[in-house]
This record gives sequence, structure tokens and C-alpha cells, in this order.
Amino acid sequence: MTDAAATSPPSRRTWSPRLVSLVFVTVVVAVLPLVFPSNYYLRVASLVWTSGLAVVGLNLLMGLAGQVSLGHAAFLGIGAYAVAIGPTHLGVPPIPSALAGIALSALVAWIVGKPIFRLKGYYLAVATLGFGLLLALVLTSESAWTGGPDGMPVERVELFGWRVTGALTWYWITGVALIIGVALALNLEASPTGRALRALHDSEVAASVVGVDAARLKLTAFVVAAVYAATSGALLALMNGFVTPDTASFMHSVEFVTMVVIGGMGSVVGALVGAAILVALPQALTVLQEYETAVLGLLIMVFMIFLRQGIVPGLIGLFRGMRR
Amino acid sequence: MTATRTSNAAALEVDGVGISFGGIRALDGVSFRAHPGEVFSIIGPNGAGKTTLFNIVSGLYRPTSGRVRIAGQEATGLAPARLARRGLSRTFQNLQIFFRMTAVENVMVGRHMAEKTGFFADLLALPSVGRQNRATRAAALALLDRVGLADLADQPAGALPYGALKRLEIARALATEPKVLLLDEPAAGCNAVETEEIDQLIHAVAEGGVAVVLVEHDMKLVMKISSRILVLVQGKPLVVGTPAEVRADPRVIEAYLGSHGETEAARADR
Amino acid sequence: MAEFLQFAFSGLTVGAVYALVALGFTLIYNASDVVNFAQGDFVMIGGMSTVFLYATGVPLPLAAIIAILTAVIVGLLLHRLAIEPARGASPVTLIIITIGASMFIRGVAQIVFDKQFHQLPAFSGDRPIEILGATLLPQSLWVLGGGLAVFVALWLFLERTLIGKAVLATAANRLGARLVGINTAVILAIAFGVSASIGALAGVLATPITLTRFDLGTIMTLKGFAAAMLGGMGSPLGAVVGGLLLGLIEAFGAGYISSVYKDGFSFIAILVVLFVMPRGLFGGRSVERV
Amino acid sequence: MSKLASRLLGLGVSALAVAGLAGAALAADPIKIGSVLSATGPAAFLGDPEKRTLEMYVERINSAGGVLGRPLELVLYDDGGDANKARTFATRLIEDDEVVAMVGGTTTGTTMAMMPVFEDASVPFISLAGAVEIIEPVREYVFKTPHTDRMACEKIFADIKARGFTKVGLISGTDGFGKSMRAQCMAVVGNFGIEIVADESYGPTDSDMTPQLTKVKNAAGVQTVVNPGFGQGPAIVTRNYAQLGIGLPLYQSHGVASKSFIDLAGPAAEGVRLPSPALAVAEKLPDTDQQKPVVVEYKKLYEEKTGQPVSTFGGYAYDGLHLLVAAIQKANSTEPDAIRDALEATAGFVGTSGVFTMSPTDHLGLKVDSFRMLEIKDGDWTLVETGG
Repeated sequence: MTDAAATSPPSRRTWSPRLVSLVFVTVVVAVLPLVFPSNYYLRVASLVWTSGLAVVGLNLLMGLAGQVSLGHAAFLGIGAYAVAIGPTHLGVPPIPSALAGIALSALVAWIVGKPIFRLKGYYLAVATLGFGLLLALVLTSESAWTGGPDGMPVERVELFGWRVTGALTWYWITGVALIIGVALALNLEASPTGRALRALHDSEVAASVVGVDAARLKLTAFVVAAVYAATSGALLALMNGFVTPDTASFMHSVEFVTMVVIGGMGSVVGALVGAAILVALPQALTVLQEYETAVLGLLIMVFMIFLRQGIVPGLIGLFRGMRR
Repeated sequence: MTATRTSNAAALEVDGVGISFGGIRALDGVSFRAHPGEVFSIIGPNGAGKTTLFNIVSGLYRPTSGRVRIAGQEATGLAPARLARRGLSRTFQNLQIFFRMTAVENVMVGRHMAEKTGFFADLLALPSVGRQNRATRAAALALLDRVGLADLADQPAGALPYGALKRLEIARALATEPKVLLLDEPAAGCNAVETEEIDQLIHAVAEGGVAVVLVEHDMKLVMKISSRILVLVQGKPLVVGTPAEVRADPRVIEAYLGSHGETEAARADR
Repeated sequence: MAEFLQFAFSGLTVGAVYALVALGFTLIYNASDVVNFAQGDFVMIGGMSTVFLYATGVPLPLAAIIAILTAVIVGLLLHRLAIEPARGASPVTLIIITIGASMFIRGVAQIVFDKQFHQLPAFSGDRPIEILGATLLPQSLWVLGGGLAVFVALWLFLERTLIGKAVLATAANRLGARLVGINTAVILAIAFGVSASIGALAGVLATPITLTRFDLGTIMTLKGFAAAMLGGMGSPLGAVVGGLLLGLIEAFGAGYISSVYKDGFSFIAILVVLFVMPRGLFGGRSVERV
Repeated sequence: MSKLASRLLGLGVSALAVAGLAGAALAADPIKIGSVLSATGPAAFLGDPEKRTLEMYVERINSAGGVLGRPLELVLYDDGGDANKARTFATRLIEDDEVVAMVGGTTTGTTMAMMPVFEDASVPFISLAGAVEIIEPVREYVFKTPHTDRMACEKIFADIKARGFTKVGLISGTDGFGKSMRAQCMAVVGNFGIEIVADESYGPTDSDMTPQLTKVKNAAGVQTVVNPGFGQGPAIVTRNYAQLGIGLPLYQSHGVASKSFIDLAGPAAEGVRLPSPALAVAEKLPDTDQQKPVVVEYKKLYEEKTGQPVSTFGGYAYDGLHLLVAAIQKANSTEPDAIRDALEATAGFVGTSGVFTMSPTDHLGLKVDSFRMLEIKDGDWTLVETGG
């Protein structure tokens, strides 16, 4: 994305790659149901959209601001458990619960992010990892509230007496959420805030001497990413009708980071491709039975070795190279 | 700028600054004042502590001793971003370019403090954001024009030659509308024509009322452009004076210029 | 007193295993800035290979040696086939490659070996040693002794041998090392090999106590990484102290406070340490160079 | 760029389509049975024997002529222990593979996540997971084969009571199995006049439990210790227990009723008691036991085929598959609703876990007495006769 923007000629056309990405995502979401043979495909696509939403958010933190979080699934967990705990234990309807969960997730990100973002590189990674593990531990241990390691059911959403259910309904809900998420991310990327974040990624020192408040901006990106993740978590829980602490697990966090990097850091479309690959590939690889884990690991290595910028930026690069 | 100013306030005042790294005194008792409109240069052999001094003044290092004041106000140990708000900006000896952005975007980042849109406006891409982007871009293009890079504006910064990057850094620093500008070897790696252009640029910036503090190895440039010069040797101040005084000072010739420097200073004289 | 001592024994034994994994992290990080997320899988390879060789009748010491060599070969292959071709890629890219490698190793292990838990007989019997009312298994002494021996051997290797010094030089300044004629690719390969052998040794020593399974690597990587960061990434002393400290915090936390939040205490401790010392206990202060 | 990306997406979609098709083209008109198991991941030691058992018996049933003259087709997916993945595979079984029933769900977490899919689609689902919540409250289409953890607690406490103990120390795993069983034990302990005097836990990947056991040991008046848990934890607990020389009777759960537990725990396992299905003591059952032929045959076949000791988890899969086959035969139909009705009417079915008799209010159909109390003696299981 950044690459495309970088080489496009002057002022008036700077908006266009942004629009292209948005239109592309919208068209994909709109057209897929026409070609899908069964609800199962809708289910897989809905999972790609929800994961994609979280990854687009994480990409703002990793791809734009250049900060790695190894505990991002924790925010997914906050969103997911909010819609589980709210209706079950507190009598709050699902949608207000979801909004409360998203707000809580932003608040937690802000409180946790303040001290954590004084750390750099791997130290930041291990601090976010620690935070994620602590949250997952709470979700697993406080069985009275969370149902413990086996998770808990989530009440179905009811809107004006209409029970929100069915694969196609959820496909559209998650698809629209994704499109909104992508649009906002693209807006941010092209704004003064986004510019400052990108600057931070390349040289924090240079950004700070021109007045960019690095700590505040990183915190902003962290909070935004947390909001995306919590939204994704709430959608996932409502769609599944069930949550388990796996949602917030370390492995899930690692999966999100892998999605960002594989698709291509800094690229919104890349984030979606990353999510699509890691969600859909295991579905396709089931034919390999027990070789699945090994093949998936092998594919991740091969992708990263040959397209080290990530799939989308890497392929764009290859494509340009061929044309020359 | 609300607090009382000390009399005869310098734009930048460095008072007895020193710093130690792991017990080694890298800088000791350095003091100087730079006034609006002047070019104040700091010279010295490699390892004299010039860049370290810049890093203290710009808030990257916290000094072990001494004070830094900007426009008469205490500024010791403030974070770089806060110093920038006080009107201090700088360039870097080892380039700190935003390599993944275009040249003009690099300068646009320099306009960060002047940008008025809020976070939520940015998120929703309100019309004000579009207007702000256009205004920022126009200002950045004007600055690129000023440093002679207008036709490279939309090139990725990573693809620009070294000399152009040096000037790009100056444009980015100028974008903050600084009161004090620290330039760390702006002419390094530039050919004669480019050096001449930088000379004129620095001159014009100072003319505009900015206090320019310059670290530079090109003696010819330094002697020609500076109003006063501080000579640092092994982290300690040796002399402060006009180019003529410095050139004439035997301690400088002995301690720093040496036989090689002597000829260079002589050449600069011609 | 007996209780305190018992917790300490438990913490030191587990901590020594963490320390060995952390040492492996440190070695590779020093030579390449890469954090190898497949580090824990070397522990699994060491343990599982020994178990399966021993089951086919190979004597235990020989099985252990073959297992360690297997891990070294895997480590060298990992470097040659996955890290070396991606040279110059960003640290995040390299991390993802090692995560992929870890999945691959785990995936192959569950086919080559199996998915069940396995154990090895203790090297010097199961009779616990009683000390002031607390008990210690002889195998714990093997683990602690092994940890100490590896630390000393690593120190001698780095300080007293030419190759070791080359590793240190590469860690300090890669470009400089290359300029004085050090082949940094070879150094990196050595780092992967040695680090794999340390991990595998930990697996062999610990299996009689902790048991082993094909996916043991994940938790080992997590704990070893945490220990290395607690001690300060890049410092061998930090790795050892970090590992032992982590083990002790877990044991005392479980013993004196709450066993439910045992893993929580160790990460709270890490967060607290990092807030006070942003580069870990022995990470040293780095000055940003601009 | 958009072209490229769309082509990429097209590739992805066709890959999905291929994967979907791969399962389809087999023998004429087979009966499709679905299964989602945790054959890899942290619960692999449960899911793996289940998978092997299902594959082995589907093959045997088919070579013996199938069911209703039609072959069985097993559509098997591995969820890696991830509930979200399990949910997706459940949808795939219903929507894409159109199975008539499902035998699977290795853990309580994955089972709970999949249940709504089968309930919504009105397709019977026989779960292989332990927790009592799966069948309480009764859900129309959900059944299960393993004893509930509550039964295990009751069996253990009855034995403890019979031995005259009243003060119990508890140390449980924090995985789903351990936590669920701990909760059930806490719920029923009062009925036996027994008091819990210590309540410790350990994580599923912990490698040393001496601190927790030291606390249990020092708890006032503790007379015996119970360890709800499965996987490596109980083996390590047993070893640490011996290391600390605690010397009180130790009870494990049915989660480790397999020969491999004795191997892992070594000599420390001597004297350990646990409730278990008949499978663990197959050959030692009296000839009059109606389960004997079933468990002896299953054990022999499984161990020959896989070279690994038989486990109760594989036995749950055996029971699930055979309950289903019996129901299909009885219903003489492959209509999910007919199968469901036949399953609910199961009576006197002899499986590895016991004799199943289901009803509209009982979708498990086992009683506490189908558990046997075992004790490890000389490195092998022996039956204990208790008054409980």
C-alpha cells in the first residue's frame, strides 16, 4: 500500500490507491456469496473477515508504527468475554455488552500501554506477551465468571424480536464490519496521524525531533488496535455462540502476528490476505491429515524466505520487476 | 514563552554541560550561547564530542551536569518532542530519513506540529483532513523547492542520492519553523556546487532570525559562514571566538588544526 | 524451613532447565539478533530421540549422544535452509521463519515419534536425597550440574577459544568482524549448532523428571524466552540468572501464594523488572547512536 | 494490483473447492459419519487413540459388509484442540459433507462449541468428552459415551469413605478436565461426609508439583489425596508424591486409566487407586462379566494394530461408533431423526465403558457402578473390591 502510494505521481491521485483497496475489499465481500456452494464457505469467509478485522488493526500497530505485540489476542478475549459475561452474569443485553467490552479493551490498552511502550523491540514483545498470558490466565482460572478452560456459551443476539442467526446473516455482519474497519484504517493511514506513525517506524529519533510525540502516538495505535481486536472478538463470540480461553491464548496472538507479517506489514490488503491464508489454508490442508502441521510450518517458512516483505508487497514487487 | 526572560536572552544557551558514559567523561564544562540570526559553529577533531553535544541539546541524552536553556527558559533533559515545541530542531550526521516515505512526505512529517486535525477527524477522513493534507503538502513542496529538491518530491526517499538526503533533512527540520536549528555536518558528501548551495541556504535561514548551530568538517564553509566558532578538543572547550580569532589562536593550530589543518585554514583564507 | 528448602529445590531444578533454553536463545541472538522461536523444540528433539532410541535397545548414554547430534543437525539445517537464505530480512520476518520452523519440527515429530507422553529412567536411581527435611531427586543434581557445566563450558568457549572470540566479536559488531576476516555465516551456523546441542542436552537431562512429548517445545520456548528477557537478552549470565529466578518465582509463588496463578507471578515479576530496568537484569545500558 | 489480488483469491477459493471435493467420490451410496477430533495439539494424546479407533473399526465394519448393506464413510477432521476450528469443521460436516451423524468432540471445550451446530441442524452428535454439562441439561441431539466426572468423584469418595477416611487433600490440573472434575468433586463431597482440607492446582504444562504437594502434605489432618487430571500432570504428581514420601493413599482419576500412566509414573505408582472403565483390566475380569468379550477383543485389536497400549479414550470412540451403528440398524434408516430416536432408545448395549441404557432424560446411559475401582500392584492394574 505504502509502496503504491510512494510511486504514484503527485497530489490529486494520492487518494486513489486507498480507494482501490477499499473498492477491492468491498467487491470481494459482495461477490463471494454468489459463488459459494454452501454455508460452510460462508462460515470460513466470516472467520476470515473477523480475523481480518483484528489483523487490520494490529497492522496499524505493527505495519505503521512498527511495534510488535505478542499479546494481542488478549483484547480479542476481552471483547469476546464481554458479550459472554454481560448477558449471562450481569443482565446486560449483548450489544451494549459488546460496546462495553470494546470500551473496556480500549481502557485496558491505554492503562497497560502507558508503561509498556517505554520498552523497545523484544522487551516490548515480552511485556505484551506477559500481559496476554496474565489475561488468558484470569479467563482460565475465574471459572465462576468465565466457565474456566472449557469456556462458556454466549446468548444469541435478538434485535426487535428477531434472532440474529444463520451463516449468511453473520457473513454480512462480519463483512460489513470488515469494510468499515478497512475504510477507517485507510483513512488513518493517509492522515497526519498516519504519516507520523509511519515516520516513527522508520526513525523514532527523527520523528521526535520534529515534534512527533512518539510515546503518545504508539499508545494511540495500541488503543486503536485493541479496539479492532475487541470488536473482532465480540463478533466472533456472538457468531459462534460460544467462547473459550483459546481466544486469548498466546498461540492465537502469535497467529495474528504471523498473519500481519505473511500478508505484508503496512499493507491493509496484505493483512486480509494474511488472515485468509492462515484461516483458509488449514481447511484446505485437512486432506493431508497428520502432515498438516508440518506442511503449514513449511509454507510459512517458504513464504517468508521468498517474499520477505510479505505476500502482497512481495508480489507487487515481483510483478513490477517482470514488467520492467 | 511566558516566563520572564533573562536579560539579553540567547536563543540557545548551554551552560557547563558535561556527560559521562560508564565512567568516561565524554564531555565536560561546555558553555556557549547562540543568538537569533547568527551561525554558531562547533568544530573539533573526530571524537571531540560534537555530536554528543548535539544529542544533549536536542534531548536524546540527559547531561550529567550543566544546563540547557532555550529562549531563556530551562530546557535541560526535556524530551526531543517537547524541545521541538520550544522551537528546536536538528539534522543528523548519520542520516535519519524516513526511507519508506517519499521525499515530500518526509518534509510533511516536519509539519506535524502545525497540523490541526484531531485523531477522530483523521479516522473519519473529514473534509478538514483533506484540506490539511493539501496545505501540509503545499508547505512541504515550498521547502523542497527552497533546498533545491522540488523535482524529486515524489521519489521514494530511499532512492535519493546522499547529498540530496542531507538537504532533505534540512528541509524537514525547517518545516518545524525552528528558532534554533542544529545542523550536523550538512555538507558532508556534497560536491562543491552543492556545498555552495548549502552555504547560501544556511545564510538565508540565519537571515530569517534563526539561531543556526553548525557542526561541520569543511573548514572553508565554516570560516566563511560562521559568526562565532567553538573549538572542542577531547570533550573540553578550547576557544570561542570569531573565525579570525580562532584561526589566529596558536592553541587551536597546535591542538586541533595541526600541520594539515593549517594548510586548510590557510586555503580557506584565500 | 523444610518447606522453604523444598520449594527452593523445585524452583532450582525447573529453573535450570529454563536457564539452559535461555542460554540457547542468547547464543543465537548474540550472533545474529535473531530470536529463535524454535529453541524449545531442540529440547523436545533431545528428549524424544533419546526415548525412542533407548526403547529400541540402544544404551542410554549412546542414545543421548545420538539425540544431541540429531538436534545439532536439525539446528544446522535450520540455519542453512531457513535463516541463511533470508539473510538481511527484518527481525520480525526472521522470527516468523523460526515460528514456521517450530511448527514444522513439531509436525514432523508427531509423525516420526508419536503423540503420547514419554519418560526416561533416572540416571542414578529414584531414591530421593533428604536434606533438612526436604527431598531432592538425584536427577535434579544431574540437571543442575549439567546447567553449571554448560555455563562454564560456554564461558570457556567464548573467552578461551578463537572461534568463541569470533562469536563475541560478531555479536559486538558484525560489520567489523567481517572486515577483520571473520566468516560471519560460519559463526552463525556454529551458534545454531551449539545452541541446538544445549537445548537437546536440557531435554535429555530433564526428561526423567519432567517427561516429554512432541509439543513440549512451545512451552519451553515461552519460558526460555521469558527467562532470557528477564536476565537481559544477549547476556549469558543474565540467561542463567533469569532462568533460575523464573523457576524460583514459580515454585515460591505456587507454594506460598496461590498455585492457580503460578505462571502469573513469573510474568508479573518480569513486567516489574522491565519497568525498572528496561533491558533486563544484565542487559546493560545501551546508548542510542545517531 | 487488484487483478493480482483477485487472482490470488480465486486460487484460494479453488483450493477450498478441491478440498471439499476430495472427500466426496468414494464407493456408491455410503453412509457418511462425521468426526471432529483433537488428533493434534495439546489434547492429541486423547484424540489420537480416538482417531485410530474410529478408522480401524470403520474399516472392519465395511469389510464385514457395512451397515444396512451400505459401506460407512468416515469424514474426519482434526481441530488441533481449538474450539473455534472445531466449530468450523462441525459446520463443514453439516453443510458440505452432509453427514447423518457425528462421533467426536475430544474435549469438553470443543464439544460445547460444536453442540449448537448439530442442535440447529437436527443431526445426532455423540461426544467423547467428559464433563457432565454436555448432557445436563439434556439436549435433543447430543449424547456422550464417557462416564461423567461426577461419577468418578462419587466412585472415589465412596471408596474413601469405605476405607474410613474423612479428610481429603485435592490437587487438580487447571485444564478443562481437571477443573471440571474438581468442581464436580466439590459439589458431591458433602454427600459422603468428607471434608476437603487442601485444594491445590497445577497448570497443564507444569513439570514439577512438589510445592503444591508440600502444601497438601502439611495440611492439617489430611488422610488421603485425590488428583483430578489427565495427561502428564498425574504422572508427575505421582512421582513427586513418592519423592516427598507423603505415604498417604493417592487417588487418580479415570483420565489416566491406561497402561501408559503406569509406565510414566514408574515405581511411584504402586498403590495408587483410580476409578476406571472395565477396559483397563480386560483380561482380569471374571468370565461372567458381560463386558469381558467386548473389552478383550477391542484391546487385542487396538494393540495389535497400533503397537501402543490401549486407553479408555479410544474406548469412548469405540462405544460411540458402535452405539451409532446399532442405532442405524435398529432404526433401519439413515435419517438423522430416526437415528436420534433409536439412540435415545438404546438399551443394554454392551460397550467398553459399561452397559448403556439411555432414555429421554439420560443421554449417557451409564451408572456409577460401571466404574471399577482399580489399584496398581506390581506395575499392573488390579480390581479392588469395595463396599462402596
